[in-house]
This record gives sequence, structure tokens and C-alpha cells, in this order.
Amino acid sequence: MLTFALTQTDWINLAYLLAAICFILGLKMLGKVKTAARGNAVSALGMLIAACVTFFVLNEGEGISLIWIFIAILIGATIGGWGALRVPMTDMPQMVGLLNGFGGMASMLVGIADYSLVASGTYESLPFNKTLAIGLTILIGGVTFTGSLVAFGKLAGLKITPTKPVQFAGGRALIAGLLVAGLLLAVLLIFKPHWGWLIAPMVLIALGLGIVLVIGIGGADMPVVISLLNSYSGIAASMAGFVLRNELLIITGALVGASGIILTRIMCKAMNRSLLNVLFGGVGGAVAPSAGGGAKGTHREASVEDVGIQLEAAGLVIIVPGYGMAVAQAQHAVAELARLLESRGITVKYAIHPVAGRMPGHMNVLLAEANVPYESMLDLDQANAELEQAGVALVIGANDVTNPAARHDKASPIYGMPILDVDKARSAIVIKRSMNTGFAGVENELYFLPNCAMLFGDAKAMAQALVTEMKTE
Amino acid sequence: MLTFALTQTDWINLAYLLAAICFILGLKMLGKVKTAARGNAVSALGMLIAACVTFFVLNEGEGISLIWIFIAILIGATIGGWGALRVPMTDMPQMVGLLNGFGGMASMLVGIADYSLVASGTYESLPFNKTLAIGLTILIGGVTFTGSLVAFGKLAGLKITPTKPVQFAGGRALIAGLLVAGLLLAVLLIFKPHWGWLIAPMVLIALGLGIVLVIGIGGADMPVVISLLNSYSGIAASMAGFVLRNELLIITGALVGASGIILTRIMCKAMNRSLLNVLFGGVGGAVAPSAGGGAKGTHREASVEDVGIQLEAAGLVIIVPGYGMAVAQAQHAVAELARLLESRGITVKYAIHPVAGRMPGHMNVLLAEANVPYESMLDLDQANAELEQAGVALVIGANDVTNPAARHDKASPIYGMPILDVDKARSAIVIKRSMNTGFAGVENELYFLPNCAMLFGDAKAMAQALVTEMKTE
Amino acid sequence: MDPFVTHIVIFVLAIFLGVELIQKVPSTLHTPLMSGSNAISGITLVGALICSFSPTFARFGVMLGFLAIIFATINVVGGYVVTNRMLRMFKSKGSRD
Amino acid sequence: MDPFVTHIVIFVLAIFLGVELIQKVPSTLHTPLMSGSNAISGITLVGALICSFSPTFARFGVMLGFLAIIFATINVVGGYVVTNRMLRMFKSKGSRD
Ligand SMILES: NC(=O)c1ccc[n+]([C@@H]2O[C@H](COP(=O)([O-])OP(=O)(O)OC[C@H]3O[C@@H](n4cnc5c(N)ncnc54)[C@H](OP(=O)(O)O)[C@@H]3O)[C@@H](O)[C@H]2O)c1
Ligand SMILES: NC(=O)c1ccc[n+]([C@@H]2O[C@H](COP(=O)([O-])OP(=O)(O)OC[C@H]3O[C@@H](n4cnc5c(N)ncnc54)[C@H](OP(=O)(O)O)[C@@H]3O)[C@@H](O)[C@H]2O)c1
Repeated sequence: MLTFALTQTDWINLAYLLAAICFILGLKMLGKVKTAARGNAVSALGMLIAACVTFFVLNEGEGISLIWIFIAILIGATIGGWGALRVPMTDMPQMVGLLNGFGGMASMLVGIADYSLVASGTYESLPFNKTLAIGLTILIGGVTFTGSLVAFGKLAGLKITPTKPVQFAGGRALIAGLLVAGLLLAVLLIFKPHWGWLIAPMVLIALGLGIVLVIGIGGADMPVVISLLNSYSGIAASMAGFVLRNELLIITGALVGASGIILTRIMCKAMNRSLLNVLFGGVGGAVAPSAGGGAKGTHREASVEDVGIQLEAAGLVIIVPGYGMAVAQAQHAVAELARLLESRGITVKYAIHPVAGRMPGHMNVLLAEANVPYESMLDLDQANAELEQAGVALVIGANDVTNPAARHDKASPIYGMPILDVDKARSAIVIKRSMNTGFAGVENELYFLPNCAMLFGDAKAMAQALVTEMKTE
Repeated sequence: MLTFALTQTDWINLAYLLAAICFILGLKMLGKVKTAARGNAVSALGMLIAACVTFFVLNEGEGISLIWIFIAILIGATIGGWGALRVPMTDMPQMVGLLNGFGGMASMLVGIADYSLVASGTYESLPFNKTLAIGLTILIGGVTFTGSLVAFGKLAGLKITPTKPVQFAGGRALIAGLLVAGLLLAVLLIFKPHWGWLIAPMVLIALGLGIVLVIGIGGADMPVVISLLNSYSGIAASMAGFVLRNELLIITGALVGASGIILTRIMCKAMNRSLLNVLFGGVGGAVAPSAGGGAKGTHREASVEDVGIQLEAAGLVIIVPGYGMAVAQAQHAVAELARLLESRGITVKYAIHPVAGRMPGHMNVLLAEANVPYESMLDLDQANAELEQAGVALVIGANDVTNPAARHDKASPIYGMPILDVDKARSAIVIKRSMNTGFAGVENELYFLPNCAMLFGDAKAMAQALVTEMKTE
Repeated sequence: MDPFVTHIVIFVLAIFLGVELIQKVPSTLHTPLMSGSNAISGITLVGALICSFSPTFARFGVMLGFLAIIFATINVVGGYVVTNRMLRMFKSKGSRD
Repeated sequence: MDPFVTHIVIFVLAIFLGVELIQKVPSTLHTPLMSGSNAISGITLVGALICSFSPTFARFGVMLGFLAIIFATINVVGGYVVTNRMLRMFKSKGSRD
């Protein structure tokens, strides 16, 4: 009498809903410092639920046996887990890029697999929305895969993927052409669902598109690119959901796709750039050494002893780390220097610019690795409030984020970017190897100010030299 | 060959999706001053789309003829439109309450109608989720209806609904009993879907529950109650969507239900109360005249002439309006007084406490009605920054929102509520009719401070007297 | 297939969305927002329309549907007009940022 | 009934929700958030599992599904571990507010 009819499928879908809720809560919690770690755990729980529940779906099918599935999972988990545990903190951005590429690849494979699984001669009756979804899954998944691989290569410094933006005549036309061709093939598949041969060129076009899209962007912009590709891989997963008529994939993919775009925009804003400028501006990369400082004035050089004396005389030292500190892996030496200073009664704080380094939070991660307490890291506003009181601002491998031109020189490419007001400290000391420019390729006015002195050398070597100097005094 | 199969139902559902998007954007825009008016228009557009599209669903049925439907819409639109245009601004809260009640009633009727429409003897096969939804629609819709009517009555000052919290022995037990009985009936209907007689007691219980829930709450808390009931009516609409298997109703109802709860919480926070305290605290209403100020000290009385002189001597006058100004409909007289002062070179600003009056934004609405420019209305923080510089703080019918006890007296029921620091102005003048207390029923320490003087009388009469006084000087 | 679970999914997503949509509303807007979302909850009008035109003809049910249309329309029309009146007040004067 | 349009509805709701969820993230969290949501996009693992066990047996398709499982699992496991490592860094020291 009572049709209390929840089928097994219904229960599975309810469990999938639970997983989706975990992802929603997890994403929200990941956005706040206090709850971020728990948020990641909640989202991992959702993934566990989703994967386990799926095995209930499986007992109806008769594809490759469960054993093979477990083997595949084991292989994947081993590679993923091993890589994730082994990768040094400073290589995180490329690691995320690589993982993201694999996700896109998986979605693309799901799209192809589902198409080839309808092999029982029923292609003709494929509804348009399924073929459409298959086409989009392949295209977006493919772009995500090669795009992420190129981003990985640029960040890892692989030879085949120069960090410089590789731009060539007709580059944009090529991009547009590939895009149009890919979409045309996808439309064709809708009208001719039985033309299986369309899949191969579609895959190739997607892979090619991913490469040309990213190869033209400078290596330093890769974090933004990876964030964008992360959004793409979400959309690809969502499209795979349309292919498989799976609500969990649709929801979760869309969540990642949308939040990824928002995060990308936030990251662009922090650099005072537009997304279009990042994608097609061809900015950044290993900037060729520029003409040196002669054009703007003369700089003053300091010796290790000079600097040691100045540091000891300062009441408050604010350390401004930048990309150079990351490259030189100098964080431990810097932290040791700071502790030494503190043991002599000098207050030491770190001024963290939001886009110092090459990925957001780069400096925070490095300094945390060197056990610098969270409380002594100042964000942009806090730092600028304290810099005026600082005896010495010690700039270590940072350049653009300290350039006063951003405040007043409308012609400068970094005009408008909020900077750390290092020039307002009583004196500024800059550790870098030469007068070369940083990421944006512009001269730094700071170096020619009377209260600024340069200490040339590798960041790690110089920090260690300062430690030795102070200990031997 | 190409199964480009979007059925008519599909197109209708896509149009419904468009309507839902309008509601989402509309709600979001309603939350910002800049976009609020446009947001309301966007949401109205969504409603128009939804209603029009529904007529396409209808051409399949054969219920009452279209003519009757149009007549019903015409009747509803006439009543609603006429009432909405005619109601004075100050009666807005009760108007919203009334409208909300009608929405709840409509949902309840939809639930009953759908049940009775399955009259073809197929009750036995009603799936549990449909009967469950019918039960919830009736219960929530019914509670919303009578609850809103009582709230309306209290705000409109109807005799049968005293503004005082009507609490009686066993009141809470009655609430609990009705709730349990209603839910039991709903569960029973799931198991016995053909027991149509269950509907009538369910309706009665829901209606009764709405009454007893709200009758025990003080009249001044009605805005919060209406906001909560608004959330209920959203949930009722969502449940009606489950009954009719209509996704638009489910989505839109859930949006209103969730955002309504959030708004309710925000409103409670602004009064420094918890929702539970509002619902079951029995606070507020027409507070009985208390023992007067003798207990705390003595107050000083001023004459209209005194006040006139003080106002003319002040460089900056800050007017603090409250519930009394609303009751006395004094906004126009107050605005005239302000303009008179300004014409004599005195700066006049208004300090608007978020919960002054009896509904959020009460004062803003009233003052806007009297053509006070938006720029001269200060919010809490701005006002407190300027009050220290004010020559005179002219309090008109406000009480609790100026009570310094909220800052330091932990025993006070309003302790912790942010207040306007009227006591920090050079001098404070309070216009009210007596030494009676305000909404919270507590003595106001302000009145016994040496820099405070009382001007007793009706707010409108006193404002007019001040105008006359200044003109005749 | 009974779309019940899918509808639950939709319901949950809309609940989460509703919670996120409303955040930090200035107190000036509390009443208009309440009234505006009250107008939106008049969406039950669509349900009333569907009921009144149900293919299964049942006098009583259809009459209820008819009544529901009236009530829902009052809610919708009244709600939007009232909200609009309140918001026009703020709008007509001065600049805002 | 083809659930396509219902799925579009779900997709749109999730998109709106995703947009609202992420707002004003401190820059420290940009990379962990990116990496955490990258792990979530490994949900395509569920799709890979479903493909590999499809009732219609087709050698090629199932092999692709098998490959897809490997790639997706790398993404999921690697993503969560990497994110966790980054977040642990911030967590281990001092208080936070
Ligand atoms: N954080 C992000 O998310 C992100 C993403 C993309 C782009 N960016 C951009 O990256 C820039 C970051 O600014 P930044 O100030 O951190 O870095 P920067 O402007 O790129 O400058 C880094 C400096 O470090 C020096 N350096 C390199 N290797 C060194 C070593 N081993 N020892 C000592 N110094 C070394 C270089 O000068 P020498 O060659 O003379 O040593 C260089 O001038 C900004 O323009 C930002 O917009 C940031
Ligand atoms: N805004 C909201 O959303 C809301 C909602 C619910 C509750 N509340 C509560 O309401 C209170 C609002 O504070 P409030 O300072 O605006 O008002 P209040 O504390 O209620 O005080 C109003 C005062 O106005 C005087 N008054 C009444 N009629 C008058 C008339 N015709 N002419 C002159 N004075 C008259 C009364 O004193 P006499 O009798 O001596 O004249 C009374 O003391 C707060 O406690 C708040 O929590 C607010």
C-alpha cells in the first residue's frame, strides 16, 4: 500500500548528494585561514564517499573486472601519493599544474571511452545532448591536459618549454583556427553521431590548442594560467557528467569551474593585470638582462660588514623577501639571520607582498617551511604601516614589489600595483646578484635613492655571510 | 537521424530556469543600495516570465476555463496593487506581513487542491514523497497564514491581537502539542494516502499553531517574526513544488527560505538578541508605564524657548529620531525644523540607529518621505564619530538606542547592543511625552546626566512648536 | 523514473545558494529585502495556475486553485509594488556610492 | 524522460553557487585553494569508474576507462596530499584569528 519507493539508484544519488555537500562546505572552508585545513579534509571525505558509493553502481555492469579497477586505483594512488609527499614546497605550483593536467586527461578519456562504449551499433540514436557533451569533454579536457603540461614544463624549467613567452607570427590566428576547427568537428559529431573517425582529429586539435595557448605566456604567469586551467578541468568534469548523466559530476565540476574563474580573477587583480593581458600580453618569463642602472642614476654598493653594522644598530628590521629568495632557497639562512638578530634584542618582521615570488602565498609557504612564526609575517597594509618606523628594510631577492614607480610613474608597466613602501624606511638594503630587472622587466627606482644600498650576490650565500659576520664579531 | 529532441516541456523548463536566474540575480542585487531598485525589477521580470510560460503548460489541461483564471488574476492584481499603492509608508511592515500571509495561504490551498485533484481513485498509489510534500505544504503554509495575520494585527493595532505578548499557562506545551499532532497527521497521511479526512484537522492545527506561535511575541518584535514567516512561506512554496514536481517552485521557494533565515538572523543580531529570545522571550510590546525616573536620580526639564536658544547657538546639531517620531508622524515637522536651522547656517545631520523604530530602515524610510537628503543620514559608526563634536544632540522619540547602560551595565537587558553615544555630545535634548520607558522597558541613564534636558510632549507638536518659536524670534 | 531525489538535489543546491546570496545587508535595506523576497515567494502563483488547469477535473480542487490564484496574485503584485515604493524613496534623492 | 534540461538546471545552480562560495580569499590561501579545488575536480574519477564497468563490453572503451582511473586517481590523491602539506605549514605554528 505504501509506495515507499526509494530504489537503489535513489540511495546512491542521495549519497552522491552528501558528497556534493562535502565539496561545497570544503570549498567554502578552504577560503578562510582558520578553517582551510579542515575544509580540505571535508572535501576529501566527500571524494571518499563518492568513490565508495560508485562501486554499488558497478555491480550491475560487466566491464573489466573489479580486480583491474583496484589495480588502476592502486597505481594512481601510489604515483600521486608518492609524488605529492616527495615534491619540495618550492615546486608546488608545477606539481599542481601536473595534477591538473592529469585530471583533464582523465575527463577526456572518459568522453572517448563513453563514445566507444556505445559500440552496439546504436550511434544513430545518440541524442544531440550526449554527442554535444562528448565533444565538449574531449575539447576542454584535451586543452586542460597539454596546457597544464606546458605550464608544468615552464615552471620546472624544462628545455622544450622555454619560460619566455614563445610568440610567433600568426600565433593568434592559429589559436583562433584551432578553436574554430575543434568546435566545427564537435558540431559535426552532433549531426553525424556515427562518424567515429571525428574523435581522433578532435583530440589532436584539443591537444594542439592547449600547447599554443600556453606556450605564448611567460613562465611567471603560470600560476594564473594553472588556476584558469583548473577551472577548465572542472568544466571538463562537468561535461563528462552530462555524458554519463551523472549529477555528482555535473555539480562538482561546475563548482570547481565557477570558483576557479573567481580565484583566477582575484589572482589577476592582486597583480593589477587583466586576465586578457595575462593570456595574450606575452609578459614576463626570464627577462633578458636589461641595460643596467646607468640610465637612471647611480647606485651605492655595500659590503657584508657595512650591512652587519647597520642591522645591529636598527631597532626594527623588516625583511622583504621576493622571488630571488625562493630561487636561491635562502629561506632557512634568512630565518637563521633573523633569529640571530632577535637574540640581540632587535625586532624582526617579514613584509609579505601578495604577489612576491611566482605564486600567490609563495613567500608564506617558504617562510613557514623555515619555521618563521605566522605572527611576524605582515601583510601589505600592516607592513606599510610599520615600514616608516623601520631602521632597516632588508630586501632579499625582491624587485618589482618594491618599485616606487608603481606609485607615480604612469608610463611604467607596473603602475597602479600596490607596493611595499621600502623607500620610506630609514635605510634600505637590497640583496640581489646584479642590477638586472625582475619579472616585469623594469628598472627599480628604489636602487637609485640615497637611502638605498645594494649587496650583490646570491641570496642564500649573502644571508649566510651575514650570519657568519655577526657571529664572528 | 539527428535526435534534436527538446520537447515542449523541455522548453518550458528552460524558460523556468531563466525565471529562476532572474530571482537569483534579483535577490543578490536587492542586498546592495546601489542595485536594489534594479534587483526588484529583475525579480519582477522573472515572475512575469514564470507566469506567462505557465500558460503554455495549461493548454494541455481541461480544468476551469482560462476566462476564470484571468478573472482570478485580475481580482488579485487589483486588490494587491490598490492596497500597495494606498498604504502609507509607516504601515509598510504590517502590509508586508499581510501579503506574506496570503502567499502562505496560496501554498496551502495548492497543497489541498492537488490532493483533491487526484480524485480519480488513485490515492492508493500516491508515492510517499508526494503525500509527505502535501502534508508539509499544508502545515507550513497554514502556520505562515495565521502567523502573518496575527503579526499584521499586532502592528496595525487591532483589538483582537494585543501588541503585548499574550502568554498563558501551558502556552509552550500547547505549541509543542500542536506541532507534534500536525506532524503525526502528516506521517499518517503518508501511510494512509486515501484517508482524505486527515486534511481538515491538519489545516486546523496549522492555523492554530500559527496563532499561538505569534500571539505570545511582543508587537515590537513583529518585523523579525514577519521575516521568519517570509522564510516559511518560501519553504511552503518549495514544498508545493515537490507536490507538483515543479522545479521552479522548488528552487525559488528554497532561495527565499534560505535567504529569509539569513536576513532574520541579521535582524536579530542588529538588536543584539537571539532568534530564540525573540520567539519565546515574550519581550516588548506596549510596555506598561514604569515607576518613572525617581529611582535613578533626577532629570532636568527644558522649555521650548530654552531649546530654541540652544539650537541656534550650536554649530552642529545631530537629530536622533526613534520610534516616537514614527508614532507621532513627526518627520515632516522635524525636516522643516532642520531646514530652518540650516538656513541660519547651522549644520544638521541625522543619526540613524539600525534598529531605531520598529522595523529595520524605519527611520530612513520616514526621513526619505520627508525629503531629507540621503547624504545627511549618518549610520551608527559615522554618527558616533561626529556626536562628540555636536553642540546639540536632539533626540526625538528615541529611547533605548541612546541608553548608555548598553555600554556598561551588564545587568541591563540591552547590554551589548551598540548605541548612539548621545551622552558624548556637548548637550542632549530629548523630546518625548513622559519619563516612560521604551521598547525594552528599561530606564534610560541618559536622562539623568547633567548635560541632558527633557522637552516633554508629542514629537510632532514639539517640533512644530520649535519651528514657530524660531520663526517668531 | 521518479525525479524525487533529483528534486532533493535541486532543493539542497538552492538552499546553499540562498544562504550565500544574502550577506552583510545594510540595515536600510532590511525591510525592502524582506518585502522583495516576500514578493518572490509568491511564485506559488505558478503552482496555483497549474492546479486550476489540472487535466483531472475536480470541482473542489479547481475552486481551491482559483482561490489560490487570487491570494498568490495579491502577494506577487502587492509585494513588488510595495518594494518598489520603498526603494524609490532612497533612489530619488542625492548620489549614493 | 530525458533528464537533460534538469541537468542544465543543476549545472546553472552549481555555477552560481561556485561563484558565491569564493570571495575575498587572503592571498596566502590562493595556492592551497587552487590545489584543493584541483583535487576536487578529480571527481571525474567517478566517471572513469563508471566507464570501466560499463555493461556494454568494448575492449577499447574499457581500456580507456582503465587509463582514466589511473590519471584521475593521481589527481585526487596527489591533490589532497599536496594541499594538506601546504595547509599544515600554516597550521603548525602559533595562533591565528
Ligand atoms: N606571486 C605571484 O603569484 C606571481 C605570479 C606571476 C607573476 N608575478 C610577478 O612576479 C613579480 C614578483 O616580484 P618579486 O619582487 O618577488 O620578484 P621580481 O620582481 O621578479 O624580482 C626578483 C629578483 O630576484 C633577483 N634574484 C634572482 N635570483 C636570485 C638569487 N639566486 N639570489 C638573489 N637574488 C636573485 C633578481 O635580480 P638579479 O637577477 O639581479 O639577482 C630579480 O630582480 C611581480 O612582478 C609579480 O607581478 C607574481
Ligand atoms: N527597528 C527594528 O527593526 C526593531 C524591531 C523590533 C524591536 N526594536 C526595538 O525597538 C527599540 C527602538 O528604539 P527607539 O529608541 O527607536 O524606541 P524606544 O526605545 O521604543 O523608545 C521610543 C520612545 O518614544 C516615545 N514616544 C512614543 N510616542 C511618542 C510620541 N507620540 N511623541 C514623542 N515621543 C513618543 C516613548 O516615550 P514616551 O512614552 O515617554 O513618549 C518611548 O520611550 C529598540 O529597543 C529595538 O531593539 C526595533
